[in-house]
Amino acid sequence: MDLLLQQLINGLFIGSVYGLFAVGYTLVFGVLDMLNLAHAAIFTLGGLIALWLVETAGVSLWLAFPMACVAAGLLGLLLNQVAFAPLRKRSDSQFSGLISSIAMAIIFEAAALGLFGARSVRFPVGTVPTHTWQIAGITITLLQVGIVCVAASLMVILTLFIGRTRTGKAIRAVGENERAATLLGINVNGIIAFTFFVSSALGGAAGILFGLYFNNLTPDMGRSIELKGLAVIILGGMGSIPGAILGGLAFGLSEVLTVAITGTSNLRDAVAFAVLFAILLIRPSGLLGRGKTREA
Amino acid sequence: MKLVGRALMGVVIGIFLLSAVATTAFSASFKMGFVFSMTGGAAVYGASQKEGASLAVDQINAAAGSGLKIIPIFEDDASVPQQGTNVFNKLINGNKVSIIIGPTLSNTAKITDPIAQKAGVPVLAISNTISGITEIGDYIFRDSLTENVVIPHTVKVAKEKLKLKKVAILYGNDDAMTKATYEVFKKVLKSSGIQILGEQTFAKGDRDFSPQLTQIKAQNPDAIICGALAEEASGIISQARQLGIPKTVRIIGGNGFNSPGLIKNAGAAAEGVIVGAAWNISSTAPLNVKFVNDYTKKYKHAPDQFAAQAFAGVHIAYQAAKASNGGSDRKALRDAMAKIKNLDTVLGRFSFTEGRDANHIGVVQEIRDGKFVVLGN
Amino acid sequence: MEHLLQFYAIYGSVINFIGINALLALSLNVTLSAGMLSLGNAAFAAVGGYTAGILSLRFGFPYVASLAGGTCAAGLVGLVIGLPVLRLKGVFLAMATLAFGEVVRLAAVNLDVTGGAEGLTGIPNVTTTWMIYLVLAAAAYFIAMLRRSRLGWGLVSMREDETAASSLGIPVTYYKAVAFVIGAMLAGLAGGMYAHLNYLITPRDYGFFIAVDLLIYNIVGGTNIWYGPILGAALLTALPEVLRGAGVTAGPIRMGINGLILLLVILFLPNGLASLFARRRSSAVKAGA
Amino acid sequence: MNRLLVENVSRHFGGVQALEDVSFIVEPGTIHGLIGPNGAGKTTLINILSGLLSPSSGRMNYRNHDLHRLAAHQVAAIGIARTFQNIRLFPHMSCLENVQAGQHVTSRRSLLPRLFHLPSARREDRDLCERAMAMLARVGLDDKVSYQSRNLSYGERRRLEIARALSLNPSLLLLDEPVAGMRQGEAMVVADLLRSLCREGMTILLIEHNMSFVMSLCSRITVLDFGRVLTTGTPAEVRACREVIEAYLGTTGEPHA
Repeated sequence: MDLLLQQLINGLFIGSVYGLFAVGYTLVFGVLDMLNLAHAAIFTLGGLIALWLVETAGVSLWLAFPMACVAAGLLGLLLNQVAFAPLRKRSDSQFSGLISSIAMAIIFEAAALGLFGARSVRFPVGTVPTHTWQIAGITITLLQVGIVCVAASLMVILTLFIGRTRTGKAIRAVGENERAATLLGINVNGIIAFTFFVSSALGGAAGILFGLYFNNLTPDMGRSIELKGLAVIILGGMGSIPGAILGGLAFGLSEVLTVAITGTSNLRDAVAFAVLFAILLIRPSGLLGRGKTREA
Repeated sequence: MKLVGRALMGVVIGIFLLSAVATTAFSASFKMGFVFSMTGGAAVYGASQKEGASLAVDQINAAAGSGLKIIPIFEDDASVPQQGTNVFNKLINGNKVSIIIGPTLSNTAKITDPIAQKAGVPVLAISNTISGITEIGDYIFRDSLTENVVIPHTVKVAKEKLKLKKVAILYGNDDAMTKATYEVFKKVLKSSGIQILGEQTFAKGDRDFSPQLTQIKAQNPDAIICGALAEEASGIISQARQLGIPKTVRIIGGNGFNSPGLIKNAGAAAEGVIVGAAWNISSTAPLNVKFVNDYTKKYKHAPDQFAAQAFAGVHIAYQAAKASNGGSDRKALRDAMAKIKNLDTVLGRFSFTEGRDANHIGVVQEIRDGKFVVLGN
Repeated sequence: MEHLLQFYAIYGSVINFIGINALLALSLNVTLSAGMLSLGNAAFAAVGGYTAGILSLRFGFPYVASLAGGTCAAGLVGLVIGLPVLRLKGVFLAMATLAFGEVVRLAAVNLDVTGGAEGLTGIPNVTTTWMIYLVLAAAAYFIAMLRRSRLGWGLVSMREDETAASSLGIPVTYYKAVAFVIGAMLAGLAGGMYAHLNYLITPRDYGFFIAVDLLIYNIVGGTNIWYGPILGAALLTALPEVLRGAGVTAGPIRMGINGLILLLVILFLPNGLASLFARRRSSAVKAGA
Repeated sequence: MNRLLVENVSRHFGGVQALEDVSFIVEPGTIHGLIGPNGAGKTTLINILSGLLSPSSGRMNYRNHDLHRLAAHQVAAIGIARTFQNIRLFPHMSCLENVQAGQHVTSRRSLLPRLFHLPSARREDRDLCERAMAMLARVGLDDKVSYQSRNLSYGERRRLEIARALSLNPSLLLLDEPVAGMRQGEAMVVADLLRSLCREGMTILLIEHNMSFVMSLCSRITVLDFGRVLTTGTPAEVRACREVIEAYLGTTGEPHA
């Protein structure tokens, strides 16, 4: 029982990081109908920038965290300006956007490699307080709790923002129908740029939390989460924010439960992707997808 | 403007001619090719290797005076076997090197070394630890101890000192090196009568090992046997301690653990980790002390086993070249390599076995007070 | 002649890889030309490569028979996978094929018959440059002719507008499956040849990033004409060696240049490098007329 | 039976009833009009006839084929071609290629002879190309052969789409607003084209809002309103029908079309 409970906690924790990563991913897809494959590279840069701020510039983490998020957001603006905005009017924009975001991902990763080197780097000891609770055989660290809380509150803020504020409503309007949004007097280009900012800032935040917890940052650390992030947004339904959160948790839990149930981890990733494959066949719109038919 | 352009052109041509003259003037030199993974997944090791090898080359050339010098040619295979193949062909047929040192990854070596064997170019592997490398042919040598040598020794020492009875295994199953580590461990554990409670795997690039470690914790082993590269190893070690696996449950690793980065990244959690190695940084042999000092001075961080093996590799190849009359004849160089005996290197007193593998004594180390110290021989 | 031999001695392997990558890129082009974005072709190459390798290694099949076996196995898997996934569109199809690719890769890692992470070693080294280029020429010719056939017209029409295409009598689902299987078979053939080119194949030779590379070859070269993917594969496979020759050895810079080329092509040459040639040709035609 | 028979066809989308018990007959060799206010279900009916949608209930028969059992490409194969209200040409193809793409059911274009460069393949290609050119000439686009279709004017695109549909060699042509957005002169050219097609024995069913065009061209007209058939008859009968006038003028007297 302890074992299962500990595994569930493990899954909840890693799932919330996946969720936070995927929320940004899905936000852009919801608005533009385009996959932004550079999201993982921004995730990585977010973590590395925070590290640089803490280690080299000597900024405290409490300040470095928001600063790195903003920096990641600015990278998102750059990404939009270079790789997405010029393609938006093209008939194959969904496809070419995919490619140009891959190009930007390569460039970002090359920049990370050039600036930080190939060796893994870590936050200096004592950046975050380490405290561990042992409750009935279950181990929880303060950092884990903190990360789940930060991830959860960021997601709540985002959900409220999208649902309640004017800008949030404008984002949804652009996602539903760009032309109608223009007619309603919404500054579509501005909204799209803003969406990229928010999405990338969240991706950066996920990168920082990921980097803080596992404390092993490399220029290619985004690669391992990239595929999982894709799986998560499919699982939750492309473009759905609650879906991405739920999908992240479901994916995290499926990983740990595969280990817990089979007793070995050989099948962990295979099961996750097989589930993804099955979901696509049975319910392509995902768990919470809008089921909107995207006809050509 | 035009004038400036012409002047520049003149300078460039001048430098070119000078360098051509320079290389022909010192005929007492030979070309040594290096194939390291300086980008891609194995870039961490490639970086160390390049530093170790460069240090050796610089020191040798500085000391050579008018004697035999090395012309080093460093190439990056980007951790991709395809590019390794391309680089080998270029070094062998284009640069016409006398010997190749590398490549970093065993998987790449399995594809590239047959090319060199066919062309009759000696290869000195400095970090390939899986079996079946030197078996490729009589031109393939290695100065890295294989897992087959290191691990049985590690298990023997660890069993004696820790009274191991039952262990759990955690290894990366999508990487040739970590998988090989696992297989050797498994065989040795079985033959020494230690019970294996369970086997867990992870994939390259994973950061989260808590599901596997949670399973292992529940099995309550005496030790955790770990086949992982340094990248993942530090994560495994810190997460194991975080999950409350007590320090008395030692973590025992293979060759991949041999990196100061492990201690740096895992911090206090790394205390007590046991690893078998070909080289120990705290060895007091004068050659080694000098190497560690020079290296640390030049690169501002301590060397690891990969740097040491690269450093030793250059010296071994240089000795063979000297013995074979300048090293420009590949066949003669190969024969001289095979005759290397009791050469003093940073790895200790070095010879090749009949099968052209490294024949020197490994050490079993444990991490104590943030340092690799010898646990037993 | 001597220079040529010398060149081949140095760059022979690059030339071989260009051929293999071009063949793989062409295999993806079949589905791309019908507007289907598949990320599963690296996995089909894996199926073909492992099947051919195992046939040669374990059962002593002759080279050609092994290749045929690998090609058919890939086609069969393509059929089985294709039938359910082909009703998905756009990004969803890409994701489904991607998931399939990951499952294949993980199977190769975990199975005994594939040799696990160490890969399948000791495959006879019989593929030679002329074979690769003979097959590549045949495949390119096949694709060029396919374009002019009924199937080819149907595929291009489907890419432009599926609904309109079906109203013209084009059996969209059936054609999709056929294109998918042809692509899978070509990829399987390329995979089989690759397996016999080196001594070893490993699961990592067929991962997600390889699938993305194939897509990049097509985009950089251009998807609309048969030589587009070949052009893209040639350029990008040779690029590291060209940069090496130009003295650019630093990893990050080379990687950055790679990304930059891709970005520039997608921004300024939406139909790929091939459109440069096509444009010149059509302007020549206009000048002549 | 060469008549197109539509019997009790209904179709609903969720809770919305788009078509309800629609029945009428299109006689062979005639031009049959389908009119009605916006949202009356005309396009839905064409989509059902051409196999893009399936009816919720009811049956349709043409030349002994039960259309409601056929998929779109099978409908095309038995000689029913269509155009689209919102013009669905292939934007990256030239005019000639668009028309050639329409030759799918009327050509063989086998792969094997092409692989071996047989003369038969070349002959067929030449033949198909000539037929496509002739079709373009027929709709008056022979001077725009190599233009990309997205560069054509609105009316030209409508005509190109008709040419593409004609290259299926259909016996029944379904046209969804063939002259919408055309100038008067251009519409007259299309009307002449349709008349000559009709004389050659083709059956045409067309949706159109341009009343004078419909009234002058069609021999029979079916009027739809809110998914139901108001009446079917000759132009004169339809014009006289009180319900039609009400549907068009509405009770408030506001014209819809």
